[in-house]
Amino acid sequence: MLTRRGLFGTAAAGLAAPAIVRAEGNGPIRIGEVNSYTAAPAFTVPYRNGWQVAVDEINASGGVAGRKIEVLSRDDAGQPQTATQLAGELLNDAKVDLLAGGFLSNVGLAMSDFAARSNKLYVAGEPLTDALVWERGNPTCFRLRPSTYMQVAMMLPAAATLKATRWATVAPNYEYGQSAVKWFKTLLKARRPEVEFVADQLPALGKIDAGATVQALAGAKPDGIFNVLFGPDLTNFVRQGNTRGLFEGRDVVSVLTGEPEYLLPLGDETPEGWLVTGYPVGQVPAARVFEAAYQDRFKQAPRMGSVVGYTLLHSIAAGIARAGSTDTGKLITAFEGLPFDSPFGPAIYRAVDHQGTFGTFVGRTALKGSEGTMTDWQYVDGKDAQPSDAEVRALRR
Amino acid sequence: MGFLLVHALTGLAGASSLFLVASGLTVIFGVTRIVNFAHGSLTMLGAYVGWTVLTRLPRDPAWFALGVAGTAAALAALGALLEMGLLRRLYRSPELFQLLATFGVVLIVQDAALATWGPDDLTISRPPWLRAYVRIADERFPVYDLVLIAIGPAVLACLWLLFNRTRWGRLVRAATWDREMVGALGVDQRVLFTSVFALGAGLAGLAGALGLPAGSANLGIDLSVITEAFVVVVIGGLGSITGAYLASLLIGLLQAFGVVLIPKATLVLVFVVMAAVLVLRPNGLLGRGGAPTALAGTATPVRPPTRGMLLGWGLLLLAALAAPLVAGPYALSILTEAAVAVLFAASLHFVMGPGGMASFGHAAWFGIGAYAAGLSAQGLGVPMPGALLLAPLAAGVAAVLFGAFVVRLSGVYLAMLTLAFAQIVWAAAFQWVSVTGGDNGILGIWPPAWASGPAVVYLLALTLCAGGAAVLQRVLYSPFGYALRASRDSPLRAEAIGLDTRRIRLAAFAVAGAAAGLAGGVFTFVKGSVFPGFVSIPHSMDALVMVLLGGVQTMAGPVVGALAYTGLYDGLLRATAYWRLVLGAAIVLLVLAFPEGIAGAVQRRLRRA
Amino acid sequence: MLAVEGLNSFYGQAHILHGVGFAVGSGEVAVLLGRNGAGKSTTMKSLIGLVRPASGSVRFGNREVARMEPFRRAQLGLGYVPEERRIFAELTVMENLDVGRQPARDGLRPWTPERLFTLFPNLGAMRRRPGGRMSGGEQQMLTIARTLMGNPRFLLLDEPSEGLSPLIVEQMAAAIHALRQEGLSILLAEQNLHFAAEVATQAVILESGRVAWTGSMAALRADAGTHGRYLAV
Amino acid sequence: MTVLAVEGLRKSFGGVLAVDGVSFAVEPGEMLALIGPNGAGKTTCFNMVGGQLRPDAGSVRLAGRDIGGVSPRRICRLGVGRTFQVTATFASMTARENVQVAAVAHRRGTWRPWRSAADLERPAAEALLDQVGLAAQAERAAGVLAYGDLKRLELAMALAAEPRLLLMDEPTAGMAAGERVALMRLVRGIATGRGLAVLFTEHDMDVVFGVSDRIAVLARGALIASGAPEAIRADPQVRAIYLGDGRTGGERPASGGRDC
Repeated sequence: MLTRRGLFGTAAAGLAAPAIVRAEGNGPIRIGEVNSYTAAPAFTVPYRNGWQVAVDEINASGGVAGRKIEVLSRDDAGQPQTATQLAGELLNDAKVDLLAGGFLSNVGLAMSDFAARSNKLYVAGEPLTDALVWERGNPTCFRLRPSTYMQVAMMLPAAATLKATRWATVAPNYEYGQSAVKWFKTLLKARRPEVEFVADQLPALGKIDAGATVQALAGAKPDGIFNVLFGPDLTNFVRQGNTRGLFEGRDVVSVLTGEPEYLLPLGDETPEGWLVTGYPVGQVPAARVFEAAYQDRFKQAPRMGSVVGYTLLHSIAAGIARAGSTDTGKLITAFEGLPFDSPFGPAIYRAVDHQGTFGTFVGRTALKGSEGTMTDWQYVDGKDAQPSDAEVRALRR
Repeated sequence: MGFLLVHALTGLAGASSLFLVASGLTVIFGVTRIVNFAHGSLTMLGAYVGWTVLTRLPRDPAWFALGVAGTAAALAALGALLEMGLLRRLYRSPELFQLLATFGVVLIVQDAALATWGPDDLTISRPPWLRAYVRIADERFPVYDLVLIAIGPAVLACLWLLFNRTRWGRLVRAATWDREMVGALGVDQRVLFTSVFALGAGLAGLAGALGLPAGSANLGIDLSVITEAFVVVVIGGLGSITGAYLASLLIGLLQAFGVVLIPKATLVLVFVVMAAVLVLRPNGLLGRGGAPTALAGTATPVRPPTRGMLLGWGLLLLAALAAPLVAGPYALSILTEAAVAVLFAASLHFVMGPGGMASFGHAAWFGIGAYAAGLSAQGLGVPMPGALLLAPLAAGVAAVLFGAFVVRLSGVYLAMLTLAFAQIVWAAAFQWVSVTGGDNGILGIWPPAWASGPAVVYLLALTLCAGGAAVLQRVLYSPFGYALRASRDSPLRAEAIGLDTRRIRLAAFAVAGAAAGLAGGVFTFVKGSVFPGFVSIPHSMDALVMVLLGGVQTMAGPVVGALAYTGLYDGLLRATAYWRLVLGAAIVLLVLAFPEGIAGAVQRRLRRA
Repeated sequence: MLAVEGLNSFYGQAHILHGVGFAVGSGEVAVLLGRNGAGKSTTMKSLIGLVRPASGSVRFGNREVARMEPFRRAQLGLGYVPEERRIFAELTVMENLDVGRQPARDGLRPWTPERLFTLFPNLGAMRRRPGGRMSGGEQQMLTIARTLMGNPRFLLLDEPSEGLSPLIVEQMAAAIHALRQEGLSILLAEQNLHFAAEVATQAVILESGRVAWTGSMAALRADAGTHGRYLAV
Repeated sequence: MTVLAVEGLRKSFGGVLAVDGVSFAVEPGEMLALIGPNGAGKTTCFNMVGGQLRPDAGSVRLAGRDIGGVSPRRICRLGVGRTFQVTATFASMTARENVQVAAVAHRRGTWRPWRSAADLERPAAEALLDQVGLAAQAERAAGVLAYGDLKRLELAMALAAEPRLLLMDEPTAGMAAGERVALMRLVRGIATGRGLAVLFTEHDMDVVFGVSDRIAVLARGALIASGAPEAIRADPQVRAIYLGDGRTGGERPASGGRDC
């Protein structure tokens, strides 16, 4: 559980090995951060607020080993080639000590590839693609959030208890959507061989024809629906689904829908009883301190992105403190197995694949007044939603 | 049967939504000839303004209707302001210049909307009457969709009456044909154009507000709406409102049934349909052949380069070659990107300026080259020189195959067919994950060790790209280049003196495709990766912006435009969080200051002096 | 009625008119003559405003109109009939006429479609035909009729006989005579000397964008030297 | 040998018969004028001979070879040059370059992407410009040339392909009276000198009666008269539907005014 002491724990840990870091200079430690601030502001603006809170906390408590933390942030305009261009500027001109950030999966992968080539540490916050730590895993890349696979795996124990045997899926037609559907099918089939998948809808990202999609899903007469849609697509889908009665009497499993970013726009139309991953804001005792600090500063409740940004920076501070250096090799060693705190509880960066065990919440959607929220939630630790180490090693090659 | 009926109705509702956006676009284009890229932004503003209005009003149907009407009126007023403040000053410029201005507006609106309404998707809470449904053949069907189904034809009928039964409509139709003559007959055509633009913007606002009950006001509306609206307008025939409605029906129904039959193909379906329609009917369903649709603007004579100009180019090249001596790694990476941009822009200029074929999908060739280099290098282990050879080859071959259909068309239709092809390529790159890696792209395609330093990469890119651009220039001063301009200036005369204009245009298309492909191949090794974004509409727009900014009718235009745009973009991206606002404003100001492009303005000044 | 002084006009970057000046009195029919490229069409366009004169004065009635937008000049009573006809091809004959409609003017009998159909009988038979589907002669009639719907006091006719068969040219000449009877003043630009001689009272000869000669049509006919110097090759 | 022989040519647009069974022939060195009221089908006839339109019925023979429906490009290669009613030239090139492009195309030199075009066929182009009286305008862009000069330029471009048949659609439209006759006398001289057959339409009767060897009269798509200028001038039917009394068309000097 995160207490006030825990909040500042990372900084305190840094004090343990001051000598080496000091030896590298007295100026601030510079973190180069790149993210899609204009292309995906709904997530990245709260995210930026989150890391700003963390930076201020770290610096207020004396920084890492007596050196302040400074974040140089850039907007990648949603383009991976722009992200790496700016990463080059951060490394070569601004002389940052390590790289961080990323919302879109392709930006994360490009940054990872670029960082590996430049031999710099890159800590990804949000990008979900499995490839980031598996097929395209790099020694210099760590990732905080649960991957696509983990998101699905976290819901699976509950999903497997649902009665539905005829399933339909709906996902945005690109790598994230396709791979979420693939994992759901694989994992569910493994647990319940009798289920069948009767329809797959793959609307184009941001361009869903919601009425037709809902109608097509209903036409397949499934008794369970697996949804990967998010953002404006999800809003359109839910509204058509509600009016046309798609969700009535059906089990729905839906990735990320419990995150405030995607749940709040649904408003009083939030469907009840969906099995989702997300973040029950205001309900998690461990997160109260963080939520209060955030509310205080930005006059609104934090989002999932806020927690990711906040935790990302604290985890990086913890890693630097542990390494006692900003040397890439030493940082990698320090990050492998690095314990750090988050508003959701303690986590580590796994040594085997550099994936964070920072978890997420699995629960049911519910309507409270005219706002959507999560009930019956429980925190799922990221370490419990992983394939075996042997499988991971095989994937990482 | 019931299932089919409900699907058809769903398709009709979708068609109405499409038509509302497309009707405004086609009205504006038909009369003012403005390719209004900001129409999606107006629709988005309609959604946001609608949200602001509707969340403050009582939620019964009468107030809802009033709120929607108010939103449409507000957007009409905004459209009038936009026309009077910006577009009115550009009617004498080449047509695509107005597109450039509206592109600037798109960027400005994106940031303005974010700053005004925040990043969250905004929804209006639906009262029971908006959630109501009727049972049709045992399926639940939203009442609101029935309302939409009725609104489409109602708007169509109103527009038809307005254009055919009022004096205003007759004047507008006359102005469509010959605006100058209407003025000479005593009609203030500025008022006419302002009112037409306001009408179109009002329709966009109507579409945005009416979309709220089924969705949300969000920052993605502008771009998601604009391409489909253009597709509808082009399929229907530019300027034809009835055509736009027919096209909306076609697309709406195809979408509805396509979702059931081929759910994976929904993204490309509309573009395949557009390509098919344009191949069969080069002017769309109800488009007329005679109306002018040329895009390139009036041609000015091209003089062979003077000694002074050649000297200037030489000095520029020398400076470029000396850059590694003074520039740091980041500055070099920007210069490398600029070199690629120069070839990309020069290749578009080749078909667009001398060729007279404006392309909205030039990124297709860049992307095919990039993927050819990336896939061959990574999948087949082809070494870099081989991959760099394959890039222009693949793009050139693709350009020949596809160009055969393109060169039969002209003007906006041609531009939109290239866009359709680029979108099909993009969809393949984005969705065919097993081959292209989807949006995660292909990574780790770095040059071999001997060419890995920033200076070597830069010099390599400079050599290939400046060399490619120089080759394109050389070709323009050859008999082939003259024949190409001849085919643009007067196809009638060109054929009458024995030139095979289609073959010439096709060859030019292939050369430009290959050059863009080479730029894409080089970019792949510069970036070490390939992403679907290379083929995307924004990337095609980048090329257009560079060429137009520099000046279509000057040989130096693409170089100047590429350098200016790359510099602006990179500089602003680092300088300010509101880079879109500033970049958009910069484009608008440049357009107003240099209505012939930067190089065009300089050239004019030199000639005068 | 129309007084032009020191008119300088450019077409793109080419300096076409060099200080052109002449006057047309009320009720007169004047003709601009000259070789190709002498500046006849540019003069006409400068008078209606389609070409914006760089300098010079155009007085119409007692108003200075040289800086006005074309539509304002038309509203003051200048009617312009372009050389290329510029019919609205998708609009019907009646619709074309409606576009030209302007309020009636004091002292002139207002034009109505019916009155125009008596002047140009061919048009009356094809009221609903789109302008694009008419022959050249019919289009020429329509373009004049369309301008007349604006009830102009002064008519600028740019090469009305161009591309018309001899018989139609005769009808055109008759129509111009009729218009003059109505009280209109007219300035023609013409290449067809026979036609010009038939309808005009005054002549202005342009040579390389400058006025080379002005005088009455009768004087021109009598002056074989001028005739040969400026109008023949 | 007859250069052009047209027989039973027919064409309709949307059910309206534009050309209805027209036949005529042109011999080497001969100038045939095709005249008739506006809308009689002259340009349609031209475009069928030039390949811009495909005839519905009938034959077009060039030196015995059927060219009906053949593309304009191939017809040009077979030795037919033409000028258009509305001039069609390359506005972005100088007058000289316009003729050069035509000459290079004729010599099949277009597909050379490396060769600089500046000096190709330059002497030939300059000679042609000189011949049509455009030498002084050679370095001006076609886009800024006066209309009459464009007509001459078109003639030079057509001649660059060394044709045996020249089609001229209203070649003197937009020219001053004196220039009209001068231009057509020039054509007359070239036709006689080279044995070139010329088919042209024209509204200026000074030109028609001044230079043509024979005249064919079209009305409502059909040929109503054909023969020597004197016979046509005297033909009452032609006078009634086309020539009128000739006061304004240039057939004879103008007389005084007339009342209406």
